[in-house]
Amino acid sequence: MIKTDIKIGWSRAEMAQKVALDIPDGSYVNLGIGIPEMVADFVPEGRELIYQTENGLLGMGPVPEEGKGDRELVNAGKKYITAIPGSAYFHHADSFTMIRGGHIDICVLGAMQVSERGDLANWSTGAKDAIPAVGGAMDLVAGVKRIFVITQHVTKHGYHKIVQECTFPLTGKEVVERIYTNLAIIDVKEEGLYVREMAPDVSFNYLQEQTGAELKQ
Amino acid sequence: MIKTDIKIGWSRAEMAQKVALDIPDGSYVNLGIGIPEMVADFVPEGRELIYQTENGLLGMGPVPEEGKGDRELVNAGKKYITAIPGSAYFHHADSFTMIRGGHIDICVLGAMQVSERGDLANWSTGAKDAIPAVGGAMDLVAGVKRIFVITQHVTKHGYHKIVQECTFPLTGKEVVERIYTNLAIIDVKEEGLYVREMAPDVSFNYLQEQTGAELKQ
Amino acid sequence: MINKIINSPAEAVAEIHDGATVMIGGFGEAGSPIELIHALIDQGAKNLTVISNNTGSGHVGLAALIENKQVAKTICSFPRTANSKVFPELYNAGLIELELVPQGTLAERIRAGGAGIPAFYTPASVNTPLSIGKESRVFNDKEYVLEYGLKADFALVKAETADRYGNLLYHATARNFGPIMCTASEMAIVQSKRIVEPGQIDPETVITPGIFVQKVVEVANPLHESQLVEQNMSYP
Amino acid sequence: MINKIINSPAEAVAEIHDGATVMIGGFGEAGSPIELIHALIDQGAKNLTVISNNTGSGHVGLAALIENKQVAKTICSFPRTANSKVFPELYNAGLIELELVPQGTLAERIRAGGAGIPAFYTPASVNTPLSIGKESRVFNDKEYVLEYGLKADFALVKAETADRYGNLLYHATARNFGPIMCTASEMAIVQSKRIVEPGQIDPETVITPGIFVQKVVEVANPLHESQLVEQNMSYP
Repeated sequence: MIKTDIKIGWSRAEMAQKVALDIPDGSYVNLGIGIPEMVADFVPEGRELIYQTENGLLGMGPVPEEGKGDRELVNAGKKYITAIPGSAYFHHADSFTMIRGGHIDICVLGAMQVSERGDLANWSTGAKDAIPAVGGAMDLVAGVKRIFVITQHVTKHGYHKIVQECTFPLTGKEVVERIYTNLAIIDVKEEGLYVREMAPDVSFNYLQEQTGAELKQ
Repeated sequence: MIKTDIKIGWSRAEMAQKVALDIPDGSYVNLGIGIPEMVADFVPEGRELIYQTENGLLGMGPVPEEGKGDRELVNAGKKYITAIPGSAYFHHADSFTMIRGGHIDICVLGAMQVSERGDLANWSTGAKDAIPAVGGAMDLVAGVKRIFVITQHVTKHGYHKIVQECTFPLTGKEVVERIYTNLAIIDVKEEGLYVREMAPDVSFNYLQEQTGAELKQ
Repeated sequence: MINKIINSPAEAVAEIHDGATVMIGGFGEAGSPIELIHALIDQGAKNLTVISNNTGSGHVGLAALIENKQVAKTICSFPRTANSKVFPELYNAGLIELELVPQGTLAERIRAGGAGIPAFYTPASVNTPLSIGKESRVFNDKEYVLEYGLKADFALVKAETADRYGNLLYHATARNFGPIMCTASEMAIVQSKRIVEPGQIDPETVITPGIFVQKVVEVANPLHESQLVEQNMSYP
Repeated sequence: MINKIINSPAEAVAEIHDGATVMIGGFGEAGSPIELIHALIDQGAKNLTVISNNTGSGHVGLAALIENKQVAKTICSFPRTANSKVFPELYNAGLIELELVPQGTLAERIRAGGAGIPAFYTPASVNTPLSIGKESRVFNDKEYVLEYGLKADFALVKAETADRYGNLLYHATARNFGPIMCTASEMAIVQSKRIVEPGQIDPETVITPGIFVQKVVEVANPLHESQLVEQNMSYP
């Protein structure tokens, strides 16, 4: 457990915006459940992204007005969505053809832990009494061209999430390209973790303290 | 080379009719190129068969009127066809899901040779200067539930087509269930070839003479 | 005449036997064939292996089938959702077996089963606990695990439009597992909101060609799982 | 804005390089992208590996590409048709390589390439000359051969309707290899009879979702291969 200053750092919305800024125009994108879903709200004017949801839609649009949802038009988080003009529905085998076949450009996922080599753990704490549930995470990290992680820098209880070695069961090995946290944006390179940007008022020393693996500048 | 009496035996149309009579109502059927295509003309009143053509149509209808063909609506032999109400188009991977996955009930194919164990050779004479071309034959014999062969009993040059061992390259091993020829209908069973029916004026001795493998009654 | 239309969900599921493997379509409630599942509860077949993406919510539909102790084993990618209480309880009590499969691998195993492919290699789950004990192999410097095609005796699927040949259309993301489950089961049993005459479905738009479907029953106004869960309903 | 529409076949095929692997759609003339093939003849890329079901007819389209000595190797299921003279001559002269693949295996290899499946097992060709030298394995007492996914640098495909996202509809049996070839190539180049606004194609009926397509060019009135062959035309 480490001491964290909760007054500094980016908000969840700011984190999502940082991710959004890094996604090139015209990308095909899969957004994981939770904070990743917020990324769509911050795409800069003039850029067109196409969202895939692995349960069977390419061209996911915004959340419908309250009360106007279609129970059979949902995203991977089982929330009501809409479909843009020019979208396409498909079955699961075709959906994972997109994912496993390397056709999706970027996937933004949450994380429990990320290792300094880009290993990702985001599906199970490995606790004996937890019901194991994996969904599409392993297929996404194995197939999508670029994996971005968006996560709080440390856990609610103050434990490191960016670590030398994941202690939770892996979702995939050496798969994460970049980590967006409330404190910093970090690139996972072959030589280690490189800090790309720090949130206002975050010092490198403070950031290193909050991180369970060596950071480079 | 054997001596053949060309005056006895069934016509091609009669052979096709014999096959048609043996296909149960409601069957999904794939008809090979050539004589097999004629089978559709002889389906008894009151039976409904659905024809699959492996290039991408389930629910193939009759040949269109002269001059009314659509160049992009063809069968596996690349001839103009029509589609019945209730038909479906699909791509090749889905088409061979039907075939390889065991969803087609009966396939009727031509043959160069059939062995007494049901081995089929129908794609290549193995001649050095022949252009090898296989098409869907190997997938059909590997995947369709029941394989019927329709063929002249001997070659134009008077050689046996029903043999102990195929000398031509195989399409599939132990795949043929029944052989319809101009002289007889023969079941391929584990214990050998059983004559099911003989054409008018064909004697068992004559039939045996025309056959390169032992026949049983 | 080919006519796959059956009069009632009860008749449609009548042949499902004890010990059968049953694929059940749906991603959450989208595409979940709730009337067919309820008919299967009434019918009572036991010791089933269920292949599905989730394990249902509340005490209706798939969750109710599990709660009714008809399911011995599930092959599933995400057996835990917001309102799923039944499966976790039985699982923690050791009363139901779980084979956990990544979602894309589950889909591809079903597709392979339907396509006559006994096994294939996939990169998903390599270097994770879910590949332990599985064969692996390197192709072009990348590691893959060997996964096997899945088949079932029966599939229960929800469609939007059907005809007497069994041709199907689906609605939006309710399509999910339906088309591949129809291909991978000996008997695909479909509930459809609408039944039309052959030819009323444009052959260019058919999603499931009729060859993959054995039984169709019309359920014009299917129940909404989430509504039943909100109302705290249970089945039976 | 995403806009995959290109002005001309010439521009569309400009990036095809010497030595490239090119999938070409079509079953006979149905679905054969003849204008794109002719543009590739004009463009002149050499030493190509072509993956296609047939090898073309007469002296136009795919046959003309082969006749123009641009193709070093073909991967093909049926390289012999009523009016194919070009391929047989070059093949018998040892001037073109052929990898002969059963039609369903060809389709599944392409589908696997597009789906990130490096290899799979199939029953087709077991105990025939086409499985010689291939790995085989028994699953449930039945023998299968190991086949590898196929990928390509480019695909040339003919569609009926397209939009700027690359969503595609096809016409009748011209669909054949188009959808799977789009998934298996780095750059899928499509000629479409019609280009419409996004939304004009019903999302329930899309056959190729735009993600699999990189370039679309309108060819409103494509040439008919069989007509050109009847007229004894040749290209260029």
